[in-house]
Order: sequence, then C-alpha cells, then structure tokens
Amino acid sequence: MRLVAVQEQDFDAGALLARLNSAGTGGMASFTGIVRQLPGGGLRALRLEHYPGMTEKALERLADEAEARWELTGCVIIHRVGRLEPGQNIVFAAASSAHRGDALAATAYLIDQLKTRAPFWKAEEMESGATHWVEAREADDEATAAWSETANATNLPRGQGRL
Amino acid sequence: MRLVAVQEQDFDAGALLARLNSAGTGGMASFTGIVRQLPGGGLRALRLEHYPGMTEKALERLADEAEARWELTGCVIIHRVGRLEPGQNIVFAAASSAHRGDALAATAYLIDQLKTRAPFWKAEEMESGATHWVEAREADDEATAAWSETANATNLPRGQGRL
Amino acid sequence: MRILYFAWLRERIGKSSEELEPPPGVDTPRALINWLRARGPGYAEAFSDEKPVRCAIDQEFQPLDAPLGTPKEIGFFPPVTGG
Amino acid sequence: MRILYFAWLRERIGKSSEELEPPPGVDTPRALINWLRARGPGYAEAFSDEKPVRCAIDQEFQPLDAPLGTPKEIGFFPPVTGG
Repeated sequence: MRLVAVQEQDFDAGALLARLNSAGTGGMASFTGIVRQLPGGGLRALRLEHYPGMTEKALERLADEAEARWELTGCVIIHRVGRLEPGQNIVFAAASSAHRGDALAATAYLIDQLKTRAPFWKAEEMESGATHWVEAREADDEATAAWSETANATNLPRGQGRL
Repeated sequence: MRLVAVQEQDFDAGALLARLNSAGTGGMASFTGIVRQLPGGGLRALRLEHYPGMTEKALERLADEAEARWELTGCVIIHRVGRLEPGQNIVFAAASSAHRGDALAATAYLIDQLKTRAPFWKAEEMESGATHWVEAREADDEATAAWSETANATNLPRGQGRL
Repeated sequence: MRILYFAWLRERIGKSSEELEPPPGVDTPRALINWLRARGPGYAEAFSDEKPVRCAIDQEFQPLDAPLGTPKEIGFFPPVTGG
Repeated sequence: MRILYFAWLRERIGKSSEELEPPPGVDTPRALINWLRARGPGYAEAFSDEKPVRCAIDQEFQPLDAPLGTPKEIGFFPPVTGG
C-alpha cells in the first residue's frame, strides 16, 4: 500500500492509519508535523509553496527508498501546501511493517529526508502584516546526512534524539 | 498532557493524536500495534491478560521516564486486554514535542520498554481450538537493553531498525 | 500475604490468587516457590521449572532471590509478552 | 527552455516561470544565472548572491556547476524548508 500526495486540504491521521492497517501488518508508526507558534508569538500563518511535478517525484522516490531499505507493508506521505495556521497539520509520514523497528525507522527516515530533499518552501505571515521566508536549518541537513552514514544499514542514525 | 490506560475497548488513534495536538506541539509520533495473523495462518484470536494495578504503575513509570529523557509536550500509552482478533489494535504509544526527533525517539522508547517491563501476557487461541501462551522474545529483551547502553543520552539505540 | 498467579501459572494452579501465611524462614520468592510446590500437584507442575518464573513483590519486578520482607502481595508469572 | 522561480526568487523576479533560449556557451546553471542577472534589476537582485540559490534540472536537484544539457525545464529556488 502506497499513498503519496501534495494537497491543500487537511488529512485525517486516524483514517490514514486505518488504511495502512487494512493492508495487513503488525504495527504502524506515524509522524504528524504541525504548524507551531513562534517562541515569541506573532505568527498568523505559514504559507507553503512547492514545485508541482518535482515534489511528487521527490516524495515517491523517498517512499521507494524506504520500501527498499525496510520490510514495509505500507507507506504514506502527505504534505499540505497553501496557507496553514498554528495548530494545523502540515505533514504526515507513516509506515507499516511486521517489525516495529522497521515501521519506526522508516517513518523517521521519511520525515528527515523530506525536510531537505523535497521542494517545499515556507513563508511566515506575521500578525504585524510582515511576511518572511523561513531559512533552512543546518540541523535538518545533518539529520539527512546521518542516514547516509548508515547507507547500507537499516539502523536509525545516532543523534536522532535531538534533531 | 498524559494519558495512560489499560482497557478492553478499542482506541481511536486519530482522536488520540487530536488530543495530543490540542496540548500544543510541533510534531507527534505514534506507534500502533496490531494483532498479526501467524505466518502459517490458523490464529483465531489473542487473549491478553495483565496484572491489574501493577500494569498501570509500570506504564506510568515508562511515561515518567520518557518525559524525563526527552522534551515532550504530551505522552500517551493505551494497552488493550481481553480477546483480540487479527487486524485489531493492541497497543498505542505516542509522544509529542517541539522537536521531531524527541517525539520519534520517545515513541520508540515507550513501545520497546513496554514489551519487557509491563506485566501483560498473550495466549494464542487457534482455529483448531488449541490455546498456547506466547513465549517472550529475546529480541525484545535486547531492544530494552539497547536503551540502557545509552542511559544518559537521548539517542535512539543502534539496531532499532530490525527489532 | 496475598499471592497472585498469572498466565499458565494461574491455569496450572487453578486459581488467580490466594491468601497464605508462609512459615518463618521463607525469606525469598524462591523459598516461597519451594514451599508452594509442596501444596499439591498443580503447584508442583506450575513450579516444576523455576527458570521461566518471574515475580513481583508489591507490584515491583524482583529477582527470585530478592529479600521477601513482609509484602502485602507477591505475584508469580512467566516472562511478559505485551505490546 | 522553461525556467521556473520559487519563493523569494519568484517574488524578486516578479514571475513564476518563463520560456527563454539562452545563447550557446551557457552550459551550466551558474552560467545561466550570470546571463539572467543582466535581464533586469529584479533578476540582478534575486541572483545578487548565488550562495543561497539551488537548482533542479528537469526536476532533479543539481549543483550550480552541473552540465546544463538541453533540459525541458530548470528551476531556481532557495534551500528547501518543507516538513
């Protein structure tokens, strides 16, 4: 079971997990990313832009890689675009497997890789009316790179805990 | 936000994730364990027994440990007991955090520790009418132990990928 | 003290719990197992091999050679298989 | 070829895509940037610093010094910030 989508509308994590389960499995791991208010407040919304066509290809490739690396029965990546307010869903990544470690590792892989290898850009729309583009985080590049250090392994990279 | 429960009734993963989100967070990771059919088939149901009182204490302690080890905004552990057929939910573990790595690592920790540190026992009820108790898996002990090797770290242990 | 049995220990012994007062000298879970074993064939069968037997004293996992103390309850069971 | 601009590159250039035929000799994305920079103040501002500029040739990420070839499309954008 494979489901990859870029969409404006919200997703239903429970329904997506139910679809993964219906493919027959032992366990499902998921990660849901949510628009976070800034530490000092003042964020009205994020605006998410992407490269149509390339994005879908990039996400399908991440799903291919996860399926090659772990024994999965299913794999889901949903990324929203458009205007999203604090508390709203941005991204959902999930994987199912007979082995819980595979499901958890594949989910962590999908979200780490997506951060640096899928063409999305976020702008912050502030309550003040100002808008600025979010800068890429070095920690995200490091999280992506940590997986290549274990290129032929199925382990979770060390250092995951704080990225 | 903390929710720990041992119950016969099913849980709703989507509703649980919505409750975690309402506590305010950047991301939520979850693991859902499902009754798996045996490789050769023939499983009619699992019967799950537990040690009332001790189980709840053990699960609360795991939640305490996860909250001490990672920066979490919420933590959920739900474990079902009673008679569960293949495809039905057994267990749900989830954690939310401003940091995706924390949410993912805490979720992996909860499910790994729960396997060996919470007093649940599974019996397999076969279509033939026979019933046998499931034996503990060495891999589960290793997964639990792998976390103590990184006792003061917040990393995911190596080897997670195949356990 | 209240003694609880789970999973196949419960099935072999034929009850899930009972109130018993073991004699002085029964000062570890292992000694308690030895004393229980003499109470009947169900007990003897349940405890014929101690290797797969685990215990909890007042709802905390303990090794079979831990000091028994004067607990309110002690549980005997096989290795756990939840999740 | 079709050239696409995203995020603040799109905003500074004032369009999201255009069809252009760069002259022979423009054989890398970096050379294309140099050629685009001369097309007007919006381009000059967007490409004033190449360091934060990334590109994709026919929807595959490529370094700025990759051979350009004869792609159907090339996209310019800042480092990605999805997830």
